[in-house]
Amino acid sequence: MPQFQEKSIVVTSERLSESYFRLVLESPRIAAQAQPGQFVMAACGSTLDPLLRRPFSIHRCLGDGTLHLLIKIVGKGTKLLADLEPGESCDLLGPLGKGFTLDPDKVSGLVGGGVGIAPLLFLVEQTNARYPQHQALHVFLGGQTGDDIRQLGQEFEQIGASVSLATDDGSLGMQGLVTQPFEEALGTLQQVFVCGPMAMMAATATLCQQANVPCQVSLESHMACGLGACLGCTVHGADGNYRHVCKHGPVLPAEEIAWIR
Amino acid sequence: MPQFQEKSIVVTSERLSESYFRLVLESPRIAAQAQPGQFVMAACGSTLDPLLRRPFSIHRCLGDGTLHLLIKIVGKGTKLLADLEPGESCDLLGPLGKGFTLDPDKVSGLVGGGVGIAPLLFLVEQTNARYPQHQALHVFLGGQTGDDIRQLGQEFEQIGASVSLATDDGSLGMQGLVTQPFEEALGTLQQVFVCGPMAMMAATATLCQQANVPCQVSLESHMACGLGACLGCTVHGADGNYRHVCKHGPVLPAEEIAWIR
Amino acid sequence: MDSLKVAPDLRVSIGDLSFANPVMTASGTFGYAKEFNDFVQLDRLGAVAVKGISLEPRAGNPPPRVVETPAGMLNAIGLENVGVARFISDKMPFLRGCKCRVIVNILGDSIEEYARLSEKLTGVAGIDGLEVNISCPNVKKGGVAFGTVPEMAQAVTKSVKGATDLPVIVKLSPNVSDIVAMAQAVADGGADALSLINTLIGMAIDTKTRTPKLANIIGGLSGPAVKPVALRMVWQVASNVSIPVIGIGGIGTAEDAVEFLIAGATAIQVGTANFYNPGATEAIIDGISDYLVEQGQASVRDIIGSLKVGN
Amino acid sequence: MDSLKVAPDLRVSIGDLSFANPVMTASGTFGYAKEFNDFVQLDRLGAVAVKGISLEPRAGNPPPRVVETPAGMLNAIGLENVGVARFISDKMPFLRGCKCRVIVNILGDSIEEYARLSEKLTGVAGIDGLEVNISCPNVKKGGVAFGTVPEMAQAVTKSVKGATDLPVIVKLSPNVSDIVAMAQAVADGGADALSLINTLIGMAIDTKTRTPKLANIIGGLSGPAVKPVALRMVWQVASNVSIPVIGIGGIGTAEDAVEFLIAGATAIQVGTANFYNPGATEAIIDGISDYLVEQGQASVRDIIGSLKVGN
Ligand SMILES: Cc1cc2nc3c(=O)[nH]c(=O)nc-3n(C[C@H](O)[C@H](O)[C@H](O)COP(=O)(O)OP(=O)(O)OC[C@H]3O[C@@H](n4cnc5c(N)ncnc54)[C@H](O)[C@@H]3O)c2cc1C
Ligand SMILES: Cc1cc2nc3c(=O)[nH]c(=O)nc-3n(C[C@H](O)[C@H](O)[C@H](O)COP(=O)(O)OP(=O)(O)OC[C@H]3O[C@@H](n4cnc5c(N)ncnc54)[C@H](O)[C@@H]3O)c2cc1C
Ligand SMILES: Cc1cc2nc3c(=O)[nH]c(=O)nc-3n(C[C@H](O)[C@H](O)[C@H](O)COP(=O)(O)O)c2cc1C
Ligand SMILES: Cc1cc2nc3c(=O)[nH]c(=O)nc-3n(C[C@H](O)[C@H](O)[C@H](O)COP(=O)(O)O)c2cc1C
Ligand code: FES
Ligand code: FES
Repeated sequence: MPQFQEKSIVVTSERLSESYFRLVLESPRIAAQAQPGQFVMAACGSTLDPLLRRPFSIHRCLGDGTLHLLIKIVGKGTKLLADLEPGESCDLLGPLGKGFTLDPDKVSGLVGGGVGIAPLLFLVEQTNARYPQHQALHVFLGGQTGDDIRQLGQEFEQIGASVSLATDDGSLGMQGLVTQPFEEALGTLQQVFVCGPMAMMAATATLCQQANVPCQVSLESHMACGLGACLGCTVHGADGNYRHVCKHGPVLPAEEIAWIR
Repeated sequence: MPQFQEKSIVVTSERLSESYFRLVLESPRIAAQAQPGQFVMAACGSTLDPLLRRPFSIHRCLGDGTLHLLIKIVGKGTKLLADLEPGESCDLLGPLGKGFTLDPDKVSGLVGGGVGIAPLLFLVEQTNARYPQHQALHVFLGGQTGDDIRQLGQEFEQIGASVSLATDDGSLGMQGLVTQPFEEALGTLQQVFVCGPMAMMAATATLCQQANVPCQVSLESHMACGLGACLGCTVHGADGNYRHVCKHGPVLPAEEIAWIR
Repeated sequence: MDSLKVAPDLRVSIGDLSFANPVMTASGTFGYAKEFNDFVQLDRLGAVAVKGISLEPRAGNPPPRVVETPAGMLNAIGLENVGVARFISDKMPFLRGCKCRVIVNILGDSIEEYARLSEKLTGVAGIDGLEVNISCPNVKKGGVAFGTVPEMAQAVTKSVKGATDLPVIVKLSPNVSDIVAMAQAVADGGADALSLINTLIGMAIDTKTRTPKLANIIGGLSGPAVKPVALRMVWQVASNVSIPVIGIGGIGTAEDAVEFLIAGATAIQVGTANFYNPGATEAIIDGISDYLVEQGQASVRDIIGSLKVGN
Repeated sequence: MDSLKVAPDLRVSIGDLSFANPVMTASGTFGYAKEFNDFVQLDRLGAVAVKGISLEPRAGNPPPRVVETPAGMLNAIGLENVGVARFISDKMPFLRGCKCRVIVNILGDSIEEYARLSEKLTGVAGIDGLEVNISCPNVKKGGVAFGTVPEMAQAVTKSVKGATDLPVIVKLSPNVSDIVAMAQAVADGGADALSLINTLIGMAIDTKTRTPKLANIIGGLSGPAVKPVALRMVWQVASNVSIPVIGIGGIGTAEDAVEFLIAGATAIQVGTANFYNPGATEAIIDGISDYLVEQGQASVRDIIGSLKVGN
């Protein structure tokens, strides 16, 4: 699969909540190749601090040459990206890594926590487009507060997914962890796709393993290159060998990962 | 004289030519103390690269709490300042250093080259305000091309100075060095104030020395602190001792400087 | 633990010398303190380490003396200073009026010079300690820096200790293969504390003119760029040598300072950050306090050397 | 001089080995080249230095392995690699197809291991030279890095030279008091060239958890932050040791590269910049060409070592 370094022009930047925003970038070459679960490495700012690119899942690709990112402001790189205005540019590398593999003949559960929701919208939209028959998509979204996930929840509903919400503060959906509604529904699911904080992914993976339902997780790791060159992005594999998140992942079968160490 | 660290809000940013722009900043505490020839140290960007502040002469102080800077884009710091938009802020230290000392009873010649013109407008405006009787201000401005100095020339004329212009490419005023029209007028001048490239200041200082006319120059030097603490900003003095531009200057009597080494 | 109601205790001490808090200014980056009087409440600082002083005044190097580098700067000031006599007569009166501790950084060309300088400063009211800069060339030994040869560094330490009853802090150069060996030699020489790091030696070239950007060709690298190296050396020395360590190198925020304290530094010095943010020291004092409250720690002494390694 | 009509000559050579231009990739930052095939025309590069290879495969360190620092990064990859056998069978076929020179970076735990590795790589089609990474701990000598003791570095050099007829480049560690002494020892050991610098040792701490940010505690600092130190060492070595020097450390632009060439480097390697700008190497090749045209120089060889010092 070809990869590109593309100077991408910001089309819109939409603030969803205090710390979440959505960047839409004109990035035709990357967008044309992108698969759900893949990511880009984005250059932040134009100086040598911050130095490294930041990895972001591809959030949406509507076929119009644009690429959408859903970003949470956590540090200096994401802060600089939040300051980008339409017409300004951002240098992207992508599409990188291996994405989700969805079997259209099975009932799917998608579990997203916080900004881990990002790649799931792309997965649903692409599945709808490719397999109109595959309506069986259940989406479970968790967030700290309602503001973070309200609009995203609506968007999933608009494209036909059934949505369960949970927030830490109970301001939207049920109060508590998203793994609760997920666990209740797990009996009806035949394949599960997860992206979110490590603890949430570990819990979801364990539930799936117990229920013998295949589960794919999208991992995070500190990355320098995103290209398989620096060997920086390792995680512990269940077999004792390391996996490189940027090359073997970011999406990996849950059973390949050593969840507890 | 008190000095301040002041987070200053950009009021306007006006592009004068391809590489010249003028920043107007809301900086009431610094502006209230500023004297012509003094400078500020401006923080550029919000990250650790570029690291150091950049020195800029105070270009104008109209008594309304604003401070004007005339800046030429030459590297990464000035580039970041050029990107500032109204409402954004810039951290300034000032007012710093020692400014010009003008005797209102003498005929003054002001010689500015390129962005060295910056402090001269402040000098003329303050002189006009303090000593309405002192109309004898002759201004000599040099630039690479007409675009760089056209508007500035007009502004000096509007406030009653007689203006001679020279450009490298002859696109405005006479073609050649500003020291030419200055030399022709030198016989009528009793005190001279100069700011511009080293070679221009050296030439002007030599002419003044030969004509026995007192001359003050505003020097440049690479600075880390602007406060007299790092001892980085030395220039060679005529007496063999170093001068620190930020503390002993930036304005110094021309005869204190070792022009040729 | 709940957040504490009382302000955390920031006091630290080096031997018998106590400090209101662990935040000091680094020599050469804060002038003689007066330069920062409008930007910092000097009384709040743990200590001020003044610009390095020699027996005789020094003019320093020709310009250019400073150049910016990525997240750092190079300087080749050449140890310009007013000399010990004028330091005592012109600079000490102001410093004596400050509530903060005053540490005098000293430098010399020979072991004897360090000793004579220490004698002259001993007994001067308001001076709380000496910081010995050994990153200087030993002119009698072909210009090899005292700070790169353990035996030479130890000899300087002994001679200063013999000449003063003030606490003696020896400031180490990072341009060495084995910082722990240097630190141990100096500790064995009787030093009361160590400060590290001084600058890394670096260089920059103007490609247009093909000349060095510094008139002195090489200079000292400082600022955030060097922080990882400084932190590593502080951790190595604090873990292996028994006298207190003052951490220096690229500290610009409270988080930076806390990293050094956790690594084992008893106090820290802020250098280059004073240039780009003259209010840095006060912000760091407040930020350390906030950190302790967040972490539910009553005293800064509880976090010193608290790095958890291994599992 | 008028701007030249013909493209400048970028060719350089190290001993008998010629390179199309002085721009190489640094070991460990370019994978086995294939990873960058979509971003760089590999055929245009002067050389590729591949990730360090050992006799047996190595798994490397646990995560986290990388952390960003101001204008730099720390890595503690722990020399993860596929081992020499799989390198030859899996990675060389692609590399052999590239027009650029291929330099194999090697590492070992003992002098014997370096020799055996060199033997195995000698005669493999497509390999143009060996680069010996001596920043590794000598397990037989209590883990002291080969690269910090001149005698040990010389011994490694001799043993590699005795085991191969390939050009041998020895890569120096910057974590030493006297880089010229290290370089001279290696040159006396028969090295054909030197490359420098490898990473500076650094550290970073997570203040929330009070743990090191790298699982390995310490790691190697690279990137623009270290450029001034690298340039200084390259200048010192190139001015004092007679074999060719390859400059490495923080090079990200053509201007950076030219600084190293002026300081005396015959060629340069681009490391960390490949991560933040995968197209860096090609941009540097073009930029050096533009610089030569601007300066009216017909050949890159005319600017090597052209630094003007003194007046
Ligand atoms: C494959 C992948 C996909 C991701 N997708 C998204 C997404 O769609 N939306 C989103 O908001 N975030 C996503 N992240 C996390 C995002 O990369 C980090 O939040 C971001 O790098 C933080 O940068 P910063 O400069 O703001 O924070 P800082 O804390 O200042 O970053 C410092 C360094 O740590 C690294 N870092 C910090 N947090 C993380 C993290 N959680 N994961 C990996 N590296 C980190 C940074 O890349 C940088 O090198 C993803 C991470 C990975 C690995
Ligand atoms: C007292 C004083 C007053 C000045 N007034 C003005 C003014 O009113 N308008 C204006 O446009 N410029 C003025 N300058 C020059 C201005 O400071 C530099 O152009 C600016 O620092 C360049 O920064 P940069 O990051 O864009 O360039 P870079 O070349 O990237 O800067 C790199 C480093 O070199 C220093 N530097 C570069 N050029 C100069 C220079 N000419 N003088 C001093 N340091 C330099 C920078 O401060 C920085 O530390 C003044 C300089 C001094 C000393
Ligand atoms: C301009 C400048 C001058 C310095 N002068 C001295 C000095 O006189 N004596 C000394 O021991 N250290 C001197 N230093 C070193 C600093 O005290 C400090 O050790 C070093 O800069 C690293 O800290 P930093 O990164 O916070 O600046 C100087 C540093 C700078 C930048
Ligand atoms: C992630 C990473 C891995 C590295 N691996 C090796 C290696 O295997 N062998 C080696 O000799 N140097 C290795 N290096 C050092 C680089 O080749 C180079 O010497 C150093 O990073 C300085 O150059 P830079 O600042 O351009 O990155 C590695 C550097 C990095 C950042
Ligand atoms: S991020 Fe560099 S190998 Fe994965
Ligand atoms: S700029 Fe620091 S002393 Fe003048």
